[in-house]
Amino acid sequence: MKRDIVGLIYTGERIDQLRDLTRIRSVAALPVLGRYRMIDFILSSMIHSEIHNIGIIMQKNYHSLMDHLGSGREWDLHGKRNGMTILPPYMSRDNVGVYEGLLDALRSNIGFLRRSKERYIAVTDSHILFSVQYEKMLAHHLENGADITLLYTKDRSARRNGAGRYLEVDAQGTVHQIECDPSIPRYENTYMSAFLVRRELLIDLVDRAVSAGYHHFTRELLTHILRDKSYKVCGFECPGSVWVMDSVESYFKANMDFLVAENRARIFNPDKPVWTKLRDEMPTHYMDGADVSNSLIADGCIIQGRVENSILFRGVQIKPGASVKNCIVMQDAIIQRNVELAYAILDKQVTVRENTRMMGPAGYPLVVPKALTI
Amino acid sequence: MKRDIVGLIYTGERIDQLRDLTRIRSVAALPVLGRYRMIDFILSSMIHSEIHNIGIIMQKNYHSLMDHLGSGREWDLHGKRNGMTILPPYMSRDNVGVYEGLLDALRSNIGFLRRSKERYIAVTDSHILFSVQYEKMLAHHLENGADITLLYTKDRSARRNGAGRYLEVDAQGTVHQIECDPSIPRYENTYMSAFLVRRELLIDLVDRAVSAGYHHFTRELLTHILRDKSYKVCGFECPGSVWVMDSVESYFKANMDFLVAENRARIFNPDKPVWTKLRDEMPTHYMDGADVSNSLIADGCIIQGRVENSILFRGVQIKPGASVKNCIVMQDAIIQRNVELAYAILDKQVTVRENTRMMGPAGYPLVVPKALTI
Amino acid sequence: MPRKKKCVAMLLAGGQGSRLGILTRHTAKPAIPFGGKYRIIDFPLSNCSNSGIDVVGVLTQWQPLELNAYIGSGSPWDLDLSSGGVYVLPPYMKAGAGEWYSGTANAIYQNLAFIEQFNPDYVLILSGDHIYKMDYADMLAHHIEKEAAVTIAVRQVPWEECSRFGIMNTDAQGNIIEFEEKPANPKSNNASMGVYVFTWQKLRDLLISDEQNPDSDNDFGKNIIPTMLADGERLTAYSFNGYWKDVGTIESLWDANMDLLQTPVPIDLHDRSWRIYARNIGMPPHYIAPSGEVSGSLVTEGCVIKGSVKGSVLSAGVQVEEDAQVIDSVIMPSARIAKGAKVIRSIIAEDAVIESGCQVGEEEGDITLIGNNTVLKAGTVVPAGQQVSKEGSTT
Amino acid sequence: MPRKKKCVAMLLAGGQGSRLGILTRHTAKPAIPFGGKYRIIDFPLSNCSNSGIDVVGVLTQWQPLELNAYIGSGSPWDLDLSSGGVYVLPPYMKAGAGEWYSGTANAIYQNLAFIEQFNPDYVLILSGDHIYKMDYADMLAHHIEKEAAVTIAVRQVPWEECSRFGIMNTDAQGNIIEFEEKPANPKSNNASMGVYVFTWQKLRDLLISDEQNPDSDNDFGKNIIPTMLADGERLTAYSFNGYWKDVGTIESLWDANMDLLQTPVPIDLHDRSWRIYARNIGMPPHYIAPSGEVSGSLVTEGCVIKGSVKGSVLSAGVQVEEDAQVIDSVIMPSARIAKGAKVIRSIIAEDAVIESGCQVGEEEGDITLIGNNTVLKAGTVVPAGQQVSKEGSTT
Repeated sequence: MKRDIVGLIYTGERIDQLRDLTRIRSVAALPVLGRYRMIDFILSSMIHSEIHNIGIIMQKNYHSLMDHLGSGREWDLHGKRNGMTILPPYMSRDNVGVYEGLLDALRSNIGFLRRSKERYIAVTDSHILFSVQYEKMLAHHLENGADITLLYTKDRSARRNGAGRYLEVDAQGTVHQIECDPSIPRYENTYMSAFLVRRELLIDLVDRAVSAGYHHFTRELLTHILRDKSYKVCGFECPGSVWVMDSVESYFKANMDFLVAENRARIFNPDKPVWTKLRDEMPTHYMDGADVSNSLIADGCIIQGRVENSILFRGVQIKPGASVKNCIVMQDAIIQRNVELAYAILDKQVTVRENTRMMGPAGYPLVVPKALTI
Repeated sequence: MKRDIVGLIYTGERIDQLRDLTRIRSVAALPVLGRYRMIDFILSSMIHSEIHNIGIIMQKNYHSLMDHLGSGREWDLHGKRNGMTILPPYMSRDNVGVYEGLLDALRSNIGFLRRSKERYIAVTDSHILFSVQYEKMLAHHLENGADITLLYTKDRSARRNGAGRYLEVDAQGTVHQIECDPSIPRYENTYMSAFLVRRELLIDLVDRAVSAGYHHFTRELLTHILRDKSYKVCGFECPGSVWVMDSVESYFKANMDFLVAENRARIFNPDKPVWTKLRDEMPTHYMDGADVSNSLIADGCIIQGRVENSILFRGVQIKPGASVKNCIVMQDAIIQRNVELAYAILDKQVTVRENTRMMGPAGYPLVVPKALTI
Repeated sequence: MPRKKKCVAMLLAGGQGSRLGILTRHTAKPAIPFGGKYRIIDFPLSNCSNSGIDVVGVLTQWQPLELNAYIGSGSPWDLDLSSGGVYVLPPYMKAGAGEWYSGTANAIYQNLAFIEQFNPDYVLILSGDHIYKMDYADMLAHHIEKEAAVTIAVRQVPWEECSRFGIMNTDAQGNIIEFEEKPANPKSNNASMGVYVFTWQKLRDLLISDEQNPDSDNDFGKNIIPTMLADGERLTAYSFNGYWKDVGTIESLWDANMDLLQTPVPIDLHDRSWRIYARNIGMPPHYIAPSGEVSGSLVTEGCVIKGSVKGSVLSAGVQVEEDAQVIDSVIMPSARIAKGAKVIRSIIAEDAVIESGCQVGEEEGDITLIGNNTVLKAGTVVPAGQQVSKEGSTT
Repeated sequence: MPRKKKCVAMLLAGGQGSRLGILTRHTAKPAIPFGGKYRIIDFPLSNCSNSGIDVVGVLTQWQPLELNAYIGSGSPWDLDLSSGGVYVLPPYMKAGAGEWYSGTANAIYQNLAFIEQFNPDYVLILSGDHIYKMDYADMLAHHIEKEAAVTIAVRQVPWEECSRFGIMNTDAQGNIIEFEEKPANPKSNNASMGVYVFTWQKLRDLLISDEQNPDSDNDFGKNIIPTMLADGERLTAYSFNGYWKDVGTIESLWDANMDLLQTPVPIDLHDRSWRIYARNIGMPPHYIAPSGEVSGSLVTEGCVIKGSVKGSVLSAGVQVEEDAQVIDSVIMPSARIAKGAKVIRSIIAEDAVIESGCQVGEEEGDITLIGNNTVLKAGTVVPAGQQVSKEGSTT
C-alpha cells in the first residue's frame, strides 16, 4: 500500500534485428503471446508492486503504443493523482528531439522526475519480457545501503556475443565492473537495462552527466561511476527466466517457449493478472474440421483448419483445409482455404490467399509485414 | 442519443499577437475565465450536442494541453468505444511534421477520419470562445441539402481589418463568396473556422486537395470550391456573442466581458456545465481585510487585500495591503504585501515581490510570463 | 452529478429466479455466466451502451454482491460516467421504515427519486433474463413518432407457445387494443418481450396511483398495462425480429448456449457494430495441448484443453484434463474436468470440480447440472436431469 | 474483478442520524454538505484514497440515493478501479429472506461475503460522521508492528467530555486493558475515534460467534471490543493528535464549519500532500459584485455575491442578493438569500430560499436551521434554535 516508487519506462530502443516487426511500432508495442504487447508485462509487474505513478517515455513511431495504452483504464492507471503519464518527444522547446540514449530521454523529461513525489524511481527499457517484484528489489536496495541497484539475470538465454551489458557482482551483491558489448561476455550476469535509485539522486546524476556531455546512461554514466567508485552500485538478480526481444529469431523463440506450461506459469500468476487492452471479442469458435494441437489461441478466432505449434492472436481466421505450423499469427489475419504456412510470423491484418504455400527455415522465420495480402 | 457526428479540434493555430501567452502552449490550452482552457468550451459544446467521439490534432508545445486533458475523464471522454483521441504530430512515417495549415493536419490524420463511424464530422479551430449546438447545425445542414456548412457570426467584435475570413451568405443561407484577410471586410458574416460536412466527403476533399498541392483549407480549398461551385456550401449563424482570441488585447477584453452577468449567462448554462480539469481546491478564503469588487474568483485563493475588476484563477494569493485592479491573474500567483497592479496579465505561478508597482496602459495590458518573479 | 437525460433505463434484475435451481442459490440470475465470456446482464447493459443510453439503474434485491462486484464502476460498458452511469439499486429505508420490492412496478415506484434526479422525458424498462441484441434508440424513436404513452416491444412466437407469454393484440396501426396474459386461445402471436418505453410523466402518475390501490400486485403486466388500456391511453407495439431467447430455466439456458454453435449463428457476437461487452478477467490465451481435441465449440481465455471437447461452450479458466470428454455441455468459469471424466449434455457451474472417472449427464433426457464450487468425487455417476450442489443433490 | 488486497475499508455510513434534525430527513448523513465544497463522506473516502486503500465498502440503509449518485463510479477519489473501488452496500436478501442492519457489527457480518472476495489480511472499520485527515496506512503499520488483533484509534479529549465517549485505558506499552463506555468517572481521557483496524481472520470469527449470541446488540463498542478484552486478545491503541471533529449535531456541524475560518486553521484543506477530494459540479468561478462585501469567509464556485457576507461558509451556487446580510452562517448548495434578508448564526440547507426581508437566527442562542428546498416567505422571522423545513417548523 505504501507507494514509494515511481516507475519510468523508456520505449525508445531501436533494434534493427527485429526488422519489419518494429518498423511501424516501438518495441514496447510489439505484440507477444497472443494478446499482449511488451509493455503490458512491465506495467503489470509495476502495478502488482504497488507502483501506481508511471511515466512512459515515447520516441518515434509511438502511435500504436499510445493507441494501446489509451486512457490507461485497463491498468487502473487513469487516476488524477496517480496513473500513467505519456511523455512524447518534441513537446517543449527544452526538448532535444531524437534521443541518442536513455540519458537524453531522462534529461528531456526531468520535469516528470521532479514533479513525482515518490522517494525511489524504477527505470526500465521495454525489450525484455520478465516478471520482477520491485518491492523486493527496493528491500534489497535498502538492506545493502545501495545508491543504485541494477537488475540482472543469470538466464543464459539472455547472453549475446558482441552485444549486451554484463556485470561483475561480488558475493555481497556489489557491482564492480560493467562490460559493454564484449565479443565474449566475461561475466555471467546480464544487465537487464533496469535499475532502481533514489529519485533525487537520479535528478542529480542526470544534471551532472548532461553537463559532462554524456548521452548514454550505461555506457558512459554507469561506467564512469563504477570507475571512480563515487556511489555504491549493487545488483539484484531477477528470479526465473527472462526473454530478450532483440531479433526476429529471439522473438520467435520467446513466443514458442510459452507453449510449455512451466514457462507460462513463470509469467502468468492467477493472483497477479497481466492486464492488456481489451477488444471485447467473443470466445474462439472451433468449427467442425478444426484440428489444433500444442498452440496458444486468443479469443475471437474462427478455426476451421489445422493449427500446430503456433500462436494465434485475437480475431484470426483459419479457413478449411488451411494448415498453420510453427507460426505466430497476429490479430485479424485471414488464412484462406488450403494455405500451407510454416515458420512464419504474420503481422496484424495479413491476408494469405487461397492455396498459398509459405515456409521459412526452422529457426529463421519469415516475417510478413502488417496489412499485406499475399 | 443518436450519435451521428464525430468532432475534430485543430489546435495548431499560431497567433503571434498572443505573445508570451501562447509561447509555451497552444491556443487551445490558453487559460481563460478563471478556471478554464479554451478547449473546455469546445469539448463541452460538443458533449452537450451528443458528440462523444472527438479527435484533437496537436501541433507543437502541446504538453500543457495533454496535461490538461489527461485521460479525458473530466469530460466523460475516457471510454473505450467513444472518447477522446489525441493526435500528436510525428507519429508515423506518413506524417508530414509541421503542419502548414488545417489541410496538412487533416491529411496526416486521415486515419482517424477513416476509422470513425459517424456519418458527419464537425471540425473546428480552438481560438474562438463560443457556444453552439451542433445538432442544430446538423439539422440546418440537412434541411438545406448542404454539402458543407460553415459556422459564422454577425458579432461585430469578431471583425478585424486586414485579417479574418468573411462570407457572403444569401437569404437562403447559401455561401457564395469568401474573403480572406481583406483590408476592410465587405461582408458582415465572420467565418468562425468551424464547419460540418459528411465524413466521407471530407476524406475525398482532403485526398484531392493534397494532390492539387494545397495546404490551406479555407484559403485554397474552400475558395476553390466556391469558385467552381462544385459543392453546395451553406452558412449557419452561431447565435449570440463570440470571443476571438487573436491578440493580448482581445484576450483581455474577452475575459473582462465576463464580469457582466449577461455574458456569463450566454456561456454558462446550469443545465449544460462547462467541464474542465479538476484541481480539488478548497473554497476561496476571504480573510479579514479582503476587499473584492466586480471580480470573478476561482477556488483555492487566499485573499487579504484589494481586488477590483479582475479575474483570479485557482490558488492565487493576495497578501495584505496589495491592490489588484483590472488584472487577469492566473493560477498559483502570489501577490505580496503592498503590491499595486493594474492592467496586467500574470501567467501561471508568477510571484510579485513586496511593494512592487506595475501598471499597463488601459486596453494594452502588460503580460508577465509564466513562473517569473518580479 | 446527475444531469437531465432524454431517457433513463431501469433494469429489473429481479428476484431469485428459482427456475434456475441451484444455479441461483448463491448468484443473482443476471450474474450467471453465458456464452463462455459473458454474464446475462452484459446483454441489456451492452444494448444500453450501444444505444447511447448512459443512465442504467439495476434493481435487485437478491444476492447483489456478485452483481455489484461484476458491474463495479461500469467501465466495461463505458458506463463509468460523471454525468450518468450504472447504479445498483437495492431497496432502501425511508423515514424509519423499509420494504422489499413487492412487484415490478413497485420496484420502479420505490426508485422514483432516483429517476427524478435525471429529469428524463422517457424511461426504458428492461428485464434481465434474455439474450438479445436490440437498438433501444430505434424503439425510442418509434415511441416518440407514435406519440404513445407506452411502447411495448413484441416478438412473434410460435402459436403453441403463446400460452407462456403476455400476448398483445394490435389494430392495423400497431396500437395495442388488448392484452392477454398467457391466453389459452390466443388471438395473435405477438408476445411482449418485457421491454417498455414509457413517457415518464405518464408512468410516474400511474405508479403513484397504482401504489395507492391495495388490490394491485404492483406489476407491469398485471396492473399497469391493463390500467392504461382501460384508461384509453395510446399503447403501441414495436416489432422486433431479431434473436431473443429467455434463459430463465436450465433447459433454455443450455439451449441458448448451444445456439451460439449453430451455423449460421442466430446471434452474431463477432459483430463489431454491436459489441457485447463483458468484464475481463485478465487471463492468458487458452492452450490446446497435443492431446487436446476441440471441435464445434467455443473456448476462451485461460482454458487448458488436454482432453476432448465437442459441441460445448467453455468459459474462462476451464481445465479439461487428459482423456476427459466434454460433449454438448456448458462449462462455467474455472471448472475442472479431471482425467478420464465424461460430461455430456450438462451445465457445470463455476469452480466445480469433476474428478477423474466421473460420468455426468446422458445423451438423452434432461440437462444435468453441477452447482458452484461442487466437488464431484472420483467415479461418481450423475444421471440425466439431476442437479448436484455442494449442499447435496436434487432432481 | 476482485483481487487479493492487504486491507479493505468498511465505512459505516449509518442510520438516520436524527440528531441532525430536518437535515437528514431526505439526505443520508454522509451526504451532508460541509465546508463549502465537500460532503462529510469526502473525508473518510479521501483519507482512504490518500492512504493507498483502494477498496471501500459503504454500508448504508438510510436514503442511499443521493449518496449513490454522489459516489457514482468513485472517480473523484480515484476509486473507479477494475481491481477494487468504492461499493455502496445496502442490506440484501439472502435465501428468500432479508434483514436490515441491526448494529454496526451486524452490518459488517451481513457483508462477510463482500469482504471475502478480496481475501484481505486486515479490515479497516470507519464511521462516516467525523471531519479529520488521517493516514490509515500509518495506523495499519502500527497494527502490524504490534501484532495486535485490533488497533483502535484514540484521541485525547477534554476530561469533562469523557462521559460522551468510549474511553480506552491502556498500559505503558499502549495495550488496551480496559474499555469504559461513556464513564462518569473516567480513568483516562483517551477516547475511541470509532476507527478500527482488525486482523481479518480474528474479526471474521468474532462476528460469526457474536451473531450466534441472541443477547448481543451486534455492536463494535458494546459487544465486539468487550468480548476481545475478555478473551485476552491483544488490543492496541493508536494515538491520533490531529484535528478530529464530530459533526453529528446541528451545533457541532456549524462549529466544524466555523473552524475552517480560524487563523491558524486547525484543519488545512489547502494541503496538497493530503487533498480532500469532492465531486465537482461544473460551475464557473464565483462573482463578487461591486455592491458585494466578503470577509472572514469561504466562498466557492457558482456563487454570486451582491450583499454582505461575514464569517460564513458558502457552498456552490449560493446567491446573496443586494443588501442581504449573511453573518456567522453556513449556506449549503444553491440556496438563495434574497434582497435585504438577514441570516445570522444559521445553517441554510440546499436549495432553500430566504425571501426578501426575512430575519433568520439571532446573535445569541442556538443555531437556527432552514431545511432543504424550504422557501421562507418574505418578511418571516425565525428565532434562534428554530428549525424550519418545507413540511413546517420545529424547535
